[in-house]
Amino acid sequence: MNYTPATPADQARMLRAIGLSSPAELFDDLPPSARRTHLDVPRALSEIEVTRLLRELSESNADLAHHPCFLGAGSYVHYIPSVVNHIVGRAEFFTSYTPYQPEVSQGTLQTIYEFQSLICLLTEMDIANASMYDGASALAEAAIMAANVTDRGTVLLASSVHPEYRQVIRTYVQGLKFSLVPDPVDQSGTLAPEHVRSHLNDDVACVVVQYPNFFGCLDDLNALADVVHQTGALLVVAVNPLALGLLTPPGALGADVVVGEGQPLGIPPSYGGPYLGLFATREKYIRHLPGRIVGMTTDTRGQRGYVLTFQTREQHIRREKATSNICSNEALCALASTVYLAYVGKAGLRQVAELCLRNAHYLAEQVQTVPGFRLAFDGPFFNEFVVRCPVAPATLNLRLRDVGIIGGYELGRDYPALNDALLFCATEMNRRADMDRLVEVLRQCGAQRAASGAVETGRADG
Amino acid sequence: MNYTPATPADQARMLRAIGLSSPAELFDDLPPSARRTHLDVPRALSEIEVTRLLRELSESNADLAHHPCFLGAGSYVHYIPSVVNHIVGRAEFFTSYTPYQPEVSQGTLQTIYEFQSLICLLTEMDIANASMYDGASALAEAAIMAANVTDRGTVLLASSVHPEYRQVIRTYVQGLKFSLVPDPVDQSGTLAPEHVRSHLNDDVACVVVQYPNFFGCLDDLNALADVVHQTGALLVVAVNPLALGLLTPPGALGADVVVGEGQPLGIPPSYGGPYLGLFATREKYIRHLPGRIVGMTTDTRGQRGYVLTFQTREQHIRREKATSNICSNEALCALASTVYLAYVGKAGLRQVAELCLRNAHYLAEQVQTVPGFRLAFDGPFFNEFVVRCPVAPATLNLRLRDVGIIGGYELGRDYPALNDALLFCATEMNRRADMDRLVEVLRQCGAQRAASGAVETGRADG
Amino acid sequence: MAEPLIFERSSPGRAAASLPAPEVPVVPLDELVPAAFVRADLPLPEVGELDVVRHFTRLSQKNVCIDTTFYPLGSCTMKYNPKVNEDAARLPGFAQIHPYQPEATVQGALQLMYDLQTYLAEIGGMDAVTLQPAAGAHGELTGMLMVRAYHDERGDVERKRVLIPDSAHGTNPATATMVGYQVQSIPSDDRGNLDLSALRSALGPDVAALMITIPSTFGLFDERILEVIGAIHEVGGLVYGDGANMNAMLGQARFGDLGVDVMHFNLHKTFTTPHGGGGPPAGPVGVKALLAPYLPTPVVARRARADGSLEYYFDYARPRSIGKIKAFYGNFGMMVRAYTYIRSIGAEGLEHVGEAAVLNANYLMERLKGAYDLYVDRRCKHEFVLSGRRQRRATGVRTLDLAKRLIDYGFHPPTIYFPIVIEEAIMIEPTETESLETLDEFAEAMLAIAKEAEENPDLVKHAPHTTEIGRLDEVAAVRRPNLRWKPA
Amino acid sequence: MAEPLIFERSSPGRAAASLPAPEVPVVPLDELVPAAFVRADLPLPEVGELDVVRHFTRLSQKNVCIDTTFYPLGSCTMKYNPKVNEDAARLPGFAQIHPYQPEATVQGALQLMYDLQTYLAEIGGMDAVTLQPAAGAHGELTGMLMVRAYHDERGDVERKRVLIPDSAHGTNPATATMVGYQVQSIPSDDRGNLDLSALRSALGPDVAALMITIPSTFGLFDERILEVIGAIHEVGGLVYGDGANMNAMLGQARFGDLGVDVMHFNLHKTFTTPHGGGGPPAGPVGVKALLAPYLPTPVVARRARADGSLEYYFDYARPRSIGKIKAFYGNFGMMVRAYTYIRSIGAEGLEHVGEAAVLNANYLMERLKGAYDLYVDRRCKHEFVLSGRRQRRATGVRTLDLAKRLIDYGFHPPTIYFPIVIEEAIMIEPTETESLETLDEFAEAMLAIAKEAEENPDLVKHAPHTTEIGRLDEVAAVRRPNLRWKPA
Ligand SMILES: Cc1ncc(COP(=O)(O)O)c(C=O)c1O
Ligand SMILES: Cc1ncc(COP(=O)(O)O)c(C=O)c1O
Repeated sequence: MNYTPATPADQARMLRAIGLSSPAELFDDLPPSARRTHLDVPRALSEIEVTRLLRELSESNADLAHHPCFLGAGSYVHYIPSVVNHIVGRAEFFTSYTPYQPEVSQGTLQTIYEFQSLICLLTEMDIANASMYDGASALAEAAIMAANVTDRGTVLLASSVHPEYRQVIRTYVQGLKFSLVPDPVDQSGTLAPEHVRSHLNDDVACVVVQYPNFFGCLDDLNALADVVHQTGALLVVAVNPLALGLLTPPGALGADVVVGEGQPLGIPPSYGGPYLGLFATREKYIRHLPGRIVGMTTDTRGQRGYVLTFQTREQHIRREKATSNICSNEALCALASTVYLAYVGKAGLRQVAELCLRNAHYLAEQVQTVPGFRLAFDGPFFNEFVVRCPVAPATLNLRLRDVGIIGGYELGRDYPALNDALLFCATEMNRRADMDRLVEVLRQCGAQRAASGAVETGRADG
Repeated sequence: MNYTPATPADQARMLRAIGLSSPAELFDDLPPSARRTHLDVPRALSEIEVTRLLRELSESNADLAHHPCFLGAGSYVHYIPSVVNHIVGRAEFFTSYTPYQPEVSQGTLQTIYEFQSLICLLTEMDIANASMYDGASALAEAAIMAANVTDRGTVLLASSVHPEYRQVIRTYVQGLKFSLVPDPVDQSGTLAPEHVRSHLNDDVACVVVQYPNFFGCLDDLNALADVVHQTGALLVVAVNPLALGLLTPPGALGADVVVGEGQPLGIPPSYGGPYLGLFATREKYIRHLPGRIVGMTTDTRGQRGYVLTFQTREQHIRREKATSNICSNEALCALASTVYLAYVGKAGLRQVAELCLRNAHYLAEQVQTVPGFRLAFDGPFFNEFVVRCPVAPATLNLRLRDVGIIGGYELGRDYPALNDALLFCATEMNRRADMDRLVEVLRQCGAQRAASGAVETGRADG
Repeated sequence: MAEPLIFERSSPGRAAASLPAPEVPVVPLDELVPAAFVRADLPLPEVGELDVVRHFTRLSQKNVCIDTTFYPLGSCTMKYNPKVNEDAARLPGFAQIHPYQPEATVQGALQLMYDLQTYLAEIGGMDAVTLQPAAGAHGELTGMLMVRAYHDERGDVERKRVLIPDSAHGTNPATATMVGYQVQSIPSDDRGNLDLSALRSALGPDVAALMITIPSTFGLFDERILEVIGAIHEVGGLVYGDGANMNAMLGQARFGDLGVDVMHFNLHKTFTTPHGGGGPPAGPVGVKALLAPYLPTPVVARRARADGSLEYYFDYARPRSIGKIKAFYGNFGMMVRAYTYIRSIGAEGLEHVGEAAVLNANYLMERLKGAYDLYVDRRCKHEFVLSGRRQRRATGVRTLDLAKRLIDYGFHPPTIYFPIVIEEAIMIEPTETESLETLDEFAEAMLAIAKEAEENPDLVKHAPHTTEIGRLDEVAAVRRPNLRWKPA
Repeated sequence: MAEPLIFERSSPGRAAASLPAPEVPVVPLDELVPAAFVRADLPLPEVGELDVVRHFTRLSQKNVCIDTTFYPLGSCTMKYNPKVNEDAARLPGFAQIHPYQPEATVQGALQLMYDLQTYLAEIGGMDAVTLQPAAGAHGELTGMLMVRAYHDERGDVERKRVLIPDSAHGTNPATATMVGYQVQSIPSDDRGNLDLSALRSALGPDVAALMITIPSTFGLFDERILEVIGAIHEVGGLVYGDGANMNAMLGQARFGDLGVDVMHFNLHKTFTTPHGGGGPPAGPVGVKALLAPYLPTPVVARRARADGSLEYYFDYARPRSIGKIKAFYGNFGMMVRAYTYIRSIGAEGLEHVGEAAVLNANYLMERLKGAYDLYVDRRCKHEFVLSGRRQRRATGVRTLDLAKRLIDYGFHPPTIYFPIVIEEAIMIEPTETESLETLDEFAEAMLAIAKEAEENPDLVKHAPHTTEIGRLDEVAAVRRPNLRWKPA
């Protein structure tokens, strides 16, 4: 294909206008020794060919429309109302850029204002920005913000925070001076406030937890906030915003910064991206908020309008004094979430969240009926839960794959002590019949192992 | 799902405003004996469920993205540039209606004006309308128009016109007094002008041919026009507009009315509809042209603008004096074709047509290398051709299906004398490898038959 | 901004499309087809991909549409077109199947058609349905051809007249004429019902049928519908029910139960398939058993396989059929959308549509009937017809002016000057998918315009003021027709 | 028309979504989760489906975009975003796959990523590529963390300074700071090159790196680039190449061949992934072999299976890696689009992009340089920077005013007031996907505005005149911040 409209005649006319005889002269200022006009990539394809190629590549993946999936762990399979894609697919939204010129960008600006409002309502926080790259990088920026706000250097990071998020924080702050203190999780799957207290000191800028946490469990944020605030640290909470359709929002429980992964709100799994970093905090921290912010104001005729505001915080103007370098963000994903939240609305988000909760609890209950399988934690959970298995998790997942099911997340990857455990997730998209099939496979595997008496690599349960 | 936004409170407010106490009172004027408030159709589904249902239904069909297809016969598998669907999917186009109010419908009006222009350019006719339902109904309306223009009662219909088109003409005119004279086709697959001459008389309003005809062959329109015009009849030609990317347009060969099926121009096969009836003719017949017409004019400020025009021809105003009852037409399909033609353009349409021609001729040549298979006609053809087979066509198609190929059209359905024949089609979408696979299957079937000596239902060739 | 024609954007040698090279051996073209058959020139536009995208995207923005604007076009049922319908119709298993594929490879499509036939029959109270007609008018043609076939087959060949109310849509008389009948127009009485005595005096053994729209294009339900239909049946005539306005009847009464013998459905009205700037529509026809033999071929049927499972197929064995009315099987893409709609809102949704649509219409009528004359002041159904004659007489403001002024208020105008028997008609159909808030906003605009018509008639007479394009010279469009672009 | 907030469209009890009933046994909620965890209220909007569609469709029309409008925003490469890319990214096999699915079930995705890594490495002249960074700035962070890891690992811990030209984009200094470096700004000379003597005097053993944008944000290619890079390397520093402007270089010279050690690509600029009103972007990073060990984990690798076929997998065994910079593997959806673009236009297309983009820019510069001051009058690359100082001094018309006036002419304004070192900067990047006709129309508008600024400055100062919304009070937006809707 070819997206360059200039014909040879056009090219000649332009060259003539600028007094050149060949396009090569346009590059006279390049060092000849470094010129290289040939690129070793495949030749151009026609639209028919490229479409066929991409279809074939895509069809060599097992897509989740055709494979029941019990993976969560930071990326969720939820229903995306048709309306969301129709709106997001409007060229006016996807082929425009950052609304630097508000008079011709009110569409984007108003939707961002609505997005900020929705995130505040969902989290019960005061202010929110226009988005971050994803949940992990939002959490890293929150930790940096907490360090700046408190002028302290230690981040207390719960081990029940998503392992990849913890890695990202580590990467982000390796250039800075503060350090991370991992904190173990107890039998309830949550963080004991007393335990947190024992780690707090004058240098702790913030305590970082996830809600629901990586194991699906629900920490007592209120109790944690009390403890954390006693030493002047901030409570930073990474949320699954969809869960907030049902759960008490962290803003009502004492959180100072709420970040999260917006993907469950109308964004497809897309093999891990693009997703949507949420970032909300208290009004007093407005000048510490990273990223873009849209505000409502009035125009010369007194009409309501929207603009990018507080731009003096940003790297455009502050340059080396900026605390974050984020520039382009996830605006279109924020739009998707805005449309999603408007569409499902008050009643719908609650319904979706309840369906997730109910399906996950049904599955958990059924799994526990299989001899040898038991839940690792006894605290309340939302739509994910950890199962200790009498058969190696990898083996179970292979067996599930044989019947077309994408199984759970193998926790041994990140938690050696949980190398016999799978993290299962259920959402409104999981059919009861598929859950029953999954349980049936576990039952067969369990029975086979019992029969053979074979020792699997997974830890046998007591 | 539910698309009715009134809440119980809204309903109560509205009822109060009109002085009613229950919605049932709105229907007091209906005869109680005929009231029936229950409908025996399935219960409502949520979006998740309805989407799943439709996906499952659709996946129980063998789609042509995954099955090489050698069917043509009035519906063609062509590439549709991505741009076409993006434009046609714009709500401003698909959720508006007939542009009765030009000030808020210039988008639709200008695209129809462009469509009319493109059809005139493609066919080399003077004027075109905004569309008919499909090729078949356009042809029927053309026959009626010819009868009105000439005030004659006989239509001479070539047997090489699509059998379904011929049936539709018959249905359309059964209420009127004119009659149809089928005309046989000779060994070249085309209509002999002398033969036509022998059927002409003072009551013949028009001669109707297809170009390329149903067998894929190319009639000598020029010679036919000469003969037809001698008795004052009109030459009506049904075209495959995509073929006109390569072929001499009927307007240059003496056609008086050119109709056609616009489906090859950017419209998916969709199991036979919606398609796009094309209708073009000479300027002098403007008041006989059925359907909507858009004209360019100026507004009060002297600006160029577009309006529906010559509406006095239409049933809105002429009522029982109208010669056609068409009201809604295929506007969105006309838009698709407009975008398609703009996109492929001068060079592209020619290229597509050439690829069709080349692929079809390659396939024809290969098929003829298989013992026992031969072309039924010896005249020039575009991208379809008739093959006489030594094995029953239905058997061949079944064998092709076994390897995932959708075979040719079984001509015995319509032409008993061709009950050993298949009509094959190739377009730019057929891969050489698939054509070779098809030929290989024919070869195997032919060989098996030769080996077994079995008598098939198909006529054995000489 | 004015958008040039795509032809005016053309530049020699520019191209958007790229096609693959032939995979087959390339032989000289004239070995494949004689040179006389090859055209010398193909004067199509030469533009780049961005040119195409920008041109049509800009043009699109020159339309208002349901998705941006309340669009109360009477008799057109401009209700919301669900997005999920569009997704369904674009699935490759529906969009990418060929009409002549073996039936075994398209069982999903056939099942969908079969079920849709069944649902429509139930909704219309009919015994059988054909999905083949492409539009409402096409359905009328199909239905009236069946009426004719029925009479003819019975040797009842003297039936020449079709009775049609004066309020009928123009397609009704045009259809009757196409089928070879004489049209006799029947006036309405002052309650908007068919004038029963006029009807009775028109009756006779040569009446082939009555074509009647239910509710009528006045938006009214004929209070003596059973008598009317009974009278036609008494003289051996059949009753054709134009179902364009059927939205009002959903969940209230079925055409079949009222005595209608043959009817059409407008999938693009009642069943939410999009209007597409003028189409594609779809106009399935339902019939009572007496007309079923005449249905176009094929119809979709179902049978049990040896293993008990169901198999769907086309039944072509219909010797008394009127034949085909369209190539293939109808506007399948529209069937997918209508099917999706019916399954989405289900029985409980369909049963509620009529009530909600009629309530919206009556509420709006109530709000407007003080400021505008009402054609007949009684309970309306899906729509109501106002008259602008008061404004016309008072200050010379015509209905056309009122309509144009509505554009300035951000609304698509209602249908105007139809039904033609009503002076300065303004036909308003809000549909059930519009909210009370929208109805109120529209009512406020209509009331404000009524006031403007009194106090500042010129403002209204020169509307619209907010559009890029002003009123267009339609006379010049006919006098000096410019119906296509021509190369220089 | 003004569009209310979605919250203002809310009506109690209204709902768009419909969810299925639970298939599992329904037990009381508090048996599943303690009541304390359940929120009392969820103050989200309550609107119908048509409300949602109409609201956002109307809002969309308040944007201009590439698909409607020439959008010459300098440094943003607002080129055409091919539709076929969008189709590819939406295929279920790409959009509907989970990042933790077994690798065997996503070989197509992995192959695409592997090939994209390879193509980008070739295009950048780099040895290895990570696709993980989500944006240009994120790529900078990734790259500079690798620079730091490299120096640290060598025990070279005294390197504290990063040199950055004064013309650099703000993300460069912000990034260096985030990584813990001190930023030293280096001025430019009067040909728009880096001031070589200033650079030399800033050199020293504590220089960690130079971050340099190629071509620069002046739209100029540094005429002594090899000397500049050589000088950094001589003191043991590394060179970070900001590839945001790389469009100009395609088919001309590769960053790696110029000596750059680490660079980022902006898929949303050079590789046509859409800008989405601000994102999502994607900023893959390429490195020379010396930095490859530090790439984020995982990278996509390939190996032969026993049967000789290829298998793609994630390589996590990277002990010297800086770690992860983002959850999962990067903005995969953007990778699909960029891959589609690269395969679509292929080698011959990519090789031509730079030339076409640079020719367009030079042509436009030539047309405008009489009417506006040009920052440096020499051959530009993908863009050029004008200054509105002449207009400012003559009649007080500021660059902001010129930009707003362009809106009235139907164009999106260029980037303004950047680079910040240029007074009243107007930074124009036409890209290669715009036609000569469009460039000419834009040039005419710019020339007309220059004239207006002289003859009728007030007209320009109060622009735009054709938009629904006038200039907005940005001061009030900060003084009385209203950053969200609050329930009454
Ligand atoms: C009452 C009535 N009957 C018939 C028709 C014709 O339907 P179609 O436009 O689908 O042919 C219409 C169209 O508006 C109508 O309103
Ligand atoms: C020169 C330059 N560098 C870096 C960036 C940052 O890229 P991103 O917005 O993708 O983070 C930009 C963005 O405009 C830029 O122009």
